[in-house]
Amino acid sequence: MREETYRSKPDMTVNIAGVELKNPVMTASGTFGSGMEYSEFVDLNHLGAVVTKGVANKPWEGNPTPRVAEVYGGMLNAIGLQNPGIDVFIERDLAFLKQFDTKVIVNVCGHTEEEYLEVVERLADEPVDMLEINVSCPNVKQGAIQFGQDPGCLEDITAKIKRIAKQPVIMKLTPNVTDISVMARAAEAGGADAISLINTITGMKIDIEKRRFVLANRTGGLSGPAIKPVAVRMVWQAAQAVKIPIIGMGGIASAEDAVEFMLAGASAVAVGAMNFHDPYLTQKVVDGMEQYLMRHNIQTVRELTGAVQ
Amino acid sequence: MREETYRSKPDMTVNIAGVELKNPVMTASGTFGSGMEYSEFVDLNHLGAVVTKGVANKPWEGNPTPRVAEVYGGMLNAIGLQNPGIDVFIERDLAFLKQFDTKVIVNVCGHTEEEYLEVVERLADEPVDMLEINVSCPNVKQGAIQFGQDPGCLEDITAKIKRIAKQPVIMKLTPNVTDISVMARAAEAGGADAISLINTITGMKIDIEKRRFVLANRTGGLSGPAIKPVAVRMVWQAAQAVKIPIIGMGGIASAEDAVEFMLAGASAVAVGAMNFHDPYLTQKVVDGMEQYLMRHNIQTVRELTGAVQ
Amino acid sequence: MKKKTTMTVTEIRSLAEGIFSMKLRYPEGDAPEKVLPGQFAGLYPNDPSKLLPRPISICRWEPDSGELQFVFRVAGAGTASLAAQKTGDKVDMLGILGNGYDLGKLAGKRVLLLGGGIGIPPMVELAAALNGIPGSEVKAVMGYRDSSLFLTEELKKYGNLLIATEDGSVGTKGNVLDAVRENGVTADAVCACGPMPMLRAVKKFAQEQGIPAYISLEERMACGVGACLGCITKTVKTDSHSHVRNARICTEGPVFDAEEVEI
Amino acid sequence: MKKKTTMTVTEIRSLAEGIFSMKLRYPEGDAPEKVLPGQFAGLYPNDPSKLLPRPISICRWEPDSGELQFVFRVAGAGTASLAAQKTGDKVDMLGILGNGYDLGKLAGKRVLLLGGGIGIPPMVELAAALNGIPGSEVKAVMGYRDSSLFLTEELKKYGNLLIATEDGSVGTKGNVLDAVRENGVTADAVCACGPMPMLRAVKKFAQEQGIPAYISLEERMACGVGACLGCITKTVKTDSHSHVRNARICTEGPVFDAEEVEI
Ligand SMILES: Cc1cc2nc3c(=O)[nH]c(=O)nc-3n(C[C@H](O)[C@H](O)[C@H](O)COP(=O)(O)OP(=O)(O)OC[C@H]3O[C@@H](n4cnc5c(N)ncnc54)[C@H](O)[C@@H]3O)c2cc1C
Ligand SMILES: Cc1cc2nc3c(=O)[nH]c(=O)nc-3n(C[C@H](O)[C@H](O)[C@H](O)COP(=O)(O)OP(=O)(O)OC[C@H]3O[C@@H](n4cnc5c(N)ncnc54)[C@H](O)[C@@H]3O)c2cc1C
Ligand SMILES: Cc1cc2nc3c(=O)[nH]c(=O)nc-3n(C[C@H](O)[C@H](O)[C@H](O)COP(=O)(O)O)c2cc1C
Ligand SMILES: Cc1cc2nc3c(=O)[nH]c(=O)nc-3n(C[C@H](O)[C@H](O)[C@H](O)COP(=O)(O)O)c2cc1C
Ligand code: FES
Ligand code: FES
Repeated sequence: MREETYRSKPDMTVNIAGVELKNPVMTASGTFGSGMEYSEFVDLNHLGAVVTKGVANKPWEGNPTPRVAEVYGGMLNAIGLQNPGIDVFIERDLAFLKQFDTKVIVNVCGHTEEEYLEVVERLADEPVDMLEINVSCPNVKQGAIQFGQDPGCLEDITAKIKRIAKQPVIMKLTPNVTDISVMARAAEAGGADAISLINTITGMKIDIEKRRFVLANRTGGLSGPAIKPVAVRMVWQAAQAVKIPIIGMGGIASAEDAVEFMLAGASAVAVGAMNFHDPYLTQKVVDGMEQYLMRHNIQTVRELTGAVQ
Repeated sequence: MREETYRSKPDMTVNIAGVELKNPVMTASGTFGSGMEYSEFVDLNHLGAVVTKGVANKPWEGNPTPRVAEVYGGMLNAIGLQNPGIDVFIERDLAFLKQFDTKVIVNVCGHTEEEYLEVVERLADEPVDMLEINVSCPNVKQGAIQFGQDPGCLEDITAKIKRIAKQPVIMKLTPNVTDISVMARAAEAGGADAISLINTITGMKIDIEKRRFVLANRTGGLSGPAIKPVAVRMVWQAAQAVKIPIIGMGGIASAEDAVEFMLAGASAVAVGAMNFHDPYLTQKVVDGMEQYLMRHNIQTVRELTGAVQ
Repeated sequence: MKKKTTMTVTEIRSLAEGIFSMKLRYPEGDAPEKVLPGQFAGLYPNDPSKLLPRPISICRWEPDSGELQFVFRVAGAGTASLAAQKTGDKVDMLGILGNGYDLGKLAGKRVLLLGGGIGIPPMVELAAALNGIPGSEVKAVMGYRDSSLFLTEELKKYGNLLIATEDGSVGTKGNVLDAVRENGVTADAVCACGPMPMLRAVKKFAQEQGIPAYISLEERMACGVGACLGCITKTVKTDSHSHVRNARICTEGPVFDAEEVEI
Repeated sequence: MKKKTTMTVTEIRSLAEGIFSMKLRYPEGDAPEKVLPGQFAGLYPNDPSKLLPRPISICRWEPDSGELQFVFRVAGAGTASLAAQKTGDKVDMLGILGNGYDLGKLAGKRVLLLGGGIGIPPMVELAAALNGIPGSEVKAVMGYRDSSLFLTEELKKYGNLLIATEDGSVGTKGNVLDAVRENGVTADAVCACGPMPMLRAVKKFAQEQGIPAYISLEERMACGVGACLGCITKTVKTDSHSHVRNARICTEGPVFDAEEVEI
């Protein structure tokens, strides 16, 4: 019997742009620090990958507080991409992460094209498995909209990054667009090795007693279970539009949610704001996905990708 | 004492494009039928306006079932704008509504420009107070996107409708766009008397046990408390962009939520999917807003509009 | 008149694995004048993240005590939350909804009641109602998955009861129509509630027998009161409300003459 | 080690209008080795639509019974849901969080404890801890809105207690510093928790007196464990974690040397 169970254990590995992950479960950038804080709760060795908080070429102060607000079924954040800069990141956070047998994906942000490229260059010879480029940095604007909201800009910056990057490049898409498939195709056309989505949806909360914005920044990014149906739809639309692998996220709160993203077309998933609700969640998602596969007699987790009918 | 209380009762009236409403609380199109069904629960005479389910020039069958799905904090719908056509609507639904001392706003949909215009024309001499134009009809597409997702198309159809409409025209905006202020300005440029937002956000749900789409239409519109932060943000952005009045909606579940929309910049609000949770909700929102005004010693509800700081 | 009422749980117990019976009592003076068999109510889970009412058929109505009995299967998180309620807890309910069976058309007839699985509960109230009409005769045939039967004692009170089980552990092995045929049951009309394949078979059976069939349909619902147009079924003729061939299951149904719907 | 634990409510009672005391017991064997005064925990409301933990200071830690006492004000829906729990209910808790007061720096000193409103609860554990250190002396001055006092009996056990009330109904009319000045209280160090205007005044007072002030800060939190960077306070020097002038209140704080933060 034990033998039997052992042999039928499903294959949880996935391959994203040539990088083999032991399972499809990652952490969503900005919700897991650089892994250090949650390593008290989960064994990072059990995760498919740790995606770090966005890092820039120099330290960023971020926004004034309040930076976070709870809303129905989720939260708003306007951290403003506070980060210690690439030097401290490499010295401290990367060094910490390399102790673990998991893939490391560094989320990159910048105010200008040059800043993005500087970080990508600095990481070229570092022990980093992939780069995730956050093109919805709130400060990186072409007029009123961001890099990530214009297909031309997106393709352009993707191509420029690809030219110098030594690691596979994941372009992280913002959901604040009319047609996500256009953006997915732009990233693919620019040479992206993969895309990840969704980043947060812009939202707002007003304190009606004080008649003031709750966040100092006025608007913030909505994340959590409230956005899951939008995220699943966008992953599905993107999967219809491009051939490169997709990392799906947005409100994942359980292994069942993770399976839903895979069925919609994701090759891997990331757990975000719900880490704050349950610091053990990433591990539970790994375990629960494995159980789902066993219950349904599915040999490999890769079979789930895009299998919705 | 009673006198005192009576005298300090706040002024709940609002004026939208010359139409005076007894209070700012409307029903959101498609969530209240033509008022008949909910008239068992609430006295329609107490509402600012009843906004009807979308009506077209001819009867529409709508989509196959399942048409609705519950999701965390809300629901998805893909009704497909089933309606009995303008003739039956005028004869039955409008006749029913005219028995009440409330404003009647007819929501209009169509497959083509001509169909919209036909309905608007048919309503010209009917006892209708305003028209609300649903430009996110899923079947009305210019390429992959809808009328309501392209500022040029939106301005164009607004202008054409305005040319023949006898009642003030509210353009109802879809949130599935990159920049809502561009769309708000397009509607204003086309001559809209007011705008209403938000319509539903496109979402998807997958049944992971059956590995099938839950809705026959695959995608559906997300509504309910889950979308409120997005809706409030968009109302605020639109209010910064245009001078015409805004009717705010998206997840209103209480008088407090309604006040939040007013503070963000709405001149009136609509209660949608949460009618299904609480059929008495519209009345409760009217009462609760009045209480809020009294508690804060605010003379008129109009003072709330855009008062966030 | 339809209303949303805060009911009190007066009894909750498990009848079989995953099947619960729950009694809800109206507040004093709030009970409806009349409840028809086949009508249903919308029960709200006590979970602020689940907002829609769950449609559940009325299994029994006890006007004297103002209690409604519901029998339901735990199908997901909403019914699980209902099953977790305790005596004395409050449950919000939207009711009474739907049309119910037209007793006028069934009076004085030999009526075959066919219930499959979780379609069985409404048959209890129907059997009781018919039992109270002089000259009517109830012939009940109920289909279960296996030997975990439920509501059989209740049904036996009001007429003859035959049982079919999928695994053959009790009664006829097979479905309700297998039991009907095996026992040569005849009737003047048939009333059915159960899964769609069963209802299709019932429609065909009634056509063969030349008798009317009244079937209770299910669909995903949002409002439950006819406002959202979520719960339609295709009708043969243009429906008088929709003016297309769509009737609302929550309002024109859930009970339809099988000949009038396309299933 | 931080963890999320399902705790059992062993006591819940109202101390004053809108102020509740709740005791939560660890499951056998799960209790932490050490709890410092000024540390806090994240309590999760029992509401599936509210997902973030509520930061609440530890008011008392009873290692023998494995119980933590929290005293909180109902400020919104989350704390209201916590206040509605009953003895025996389960409450999920993330803990133990934050740095707490550095008792090493306070040992052997005359320590002035200043608490304002809902900043009073952590002062009880601090008073108890200092009371257990030979040579330390506790001088507590607590500020309330009016005569609905709470936790005064507990505080009196560990040292001298002065009271200020906004309406003057008990003790000094005014705030805690008015009471300090009115009574000419002197000390070697001050520990404070309360609203921001009070903390600013405390910082200034300590500067005037030339003594150190350790203040406990509040900010909206999401993770509570240092991962989200939601809860920062501006620091005078570049913070060693952030490498900008931001320290995380949930991790580097909530207790800071007043000289090190810009408030
Ligand atoms: C008129 C009518 C009468 C019914 N009577 C009974 C009864 O007496 N006993 C019983 O056990 N079940 C009955 N059902 C089915 C019952 O409504 C569902 O099992 C229940 O809604 C599932 O809710 P859930 O939250 O547990 O499941 P979930 O799958 O988590 O529910 C998600 C959503 O889908 C809806 N849903 C799921 N399954 C169904 C279904 N089969 N029909 C309609 N909506 C569904 C839910 O209401 C909810 O909105 C009836 C359905 C209808 C339409
Ligand atoms: C380190 C720390 C210790 C605290 N200790 C205590 C205590 O011992 N007793 C006590 O009564 N209160 C304490 N507070 C304040 C307490 O956290 C808030 O009153 C509580 O979170 C309000 O939650 P709610 O859901 O009732 O209110 P809501 O306003 O509905 O909460 C909405 C969101 O805002 C957050 N929030 C609201 N007010 C505050 C606040 N003042 N500080 C931080 N987050 C807030 C909530 O956690 C939640 O995420 C402390 C705060 C911090 C940061
Ligand atoms: C507090 C917080 C900080 C975030 N920081 C980043 C970031 O630095 N870079 C980035 O690409 N995304 C960032 N995100 C977005 C998440 O990675 C994720 O895309 C989004 O939250 C949706 O997933 P969720 O609903 O599971 O949280 C952040 C999200 C949160 C909640
Ligand atoms: C079942 C359903 C049907 C709807 N039908 C229409 C419609 O016919 N025309 C329209 O403009 N909006 C329609 N809407 C959108 C609502 O009017 C409203 O804009 C949206 O649901 C957001 O508000 P809410 O979150 O309060 O529901 C419909 C929404 C629902 C839930
Ligand atoms: S459920 Fe809304 S019409 Fe039937
Ligand atoms: S609350 Fe997340 S860093 Fe402090």
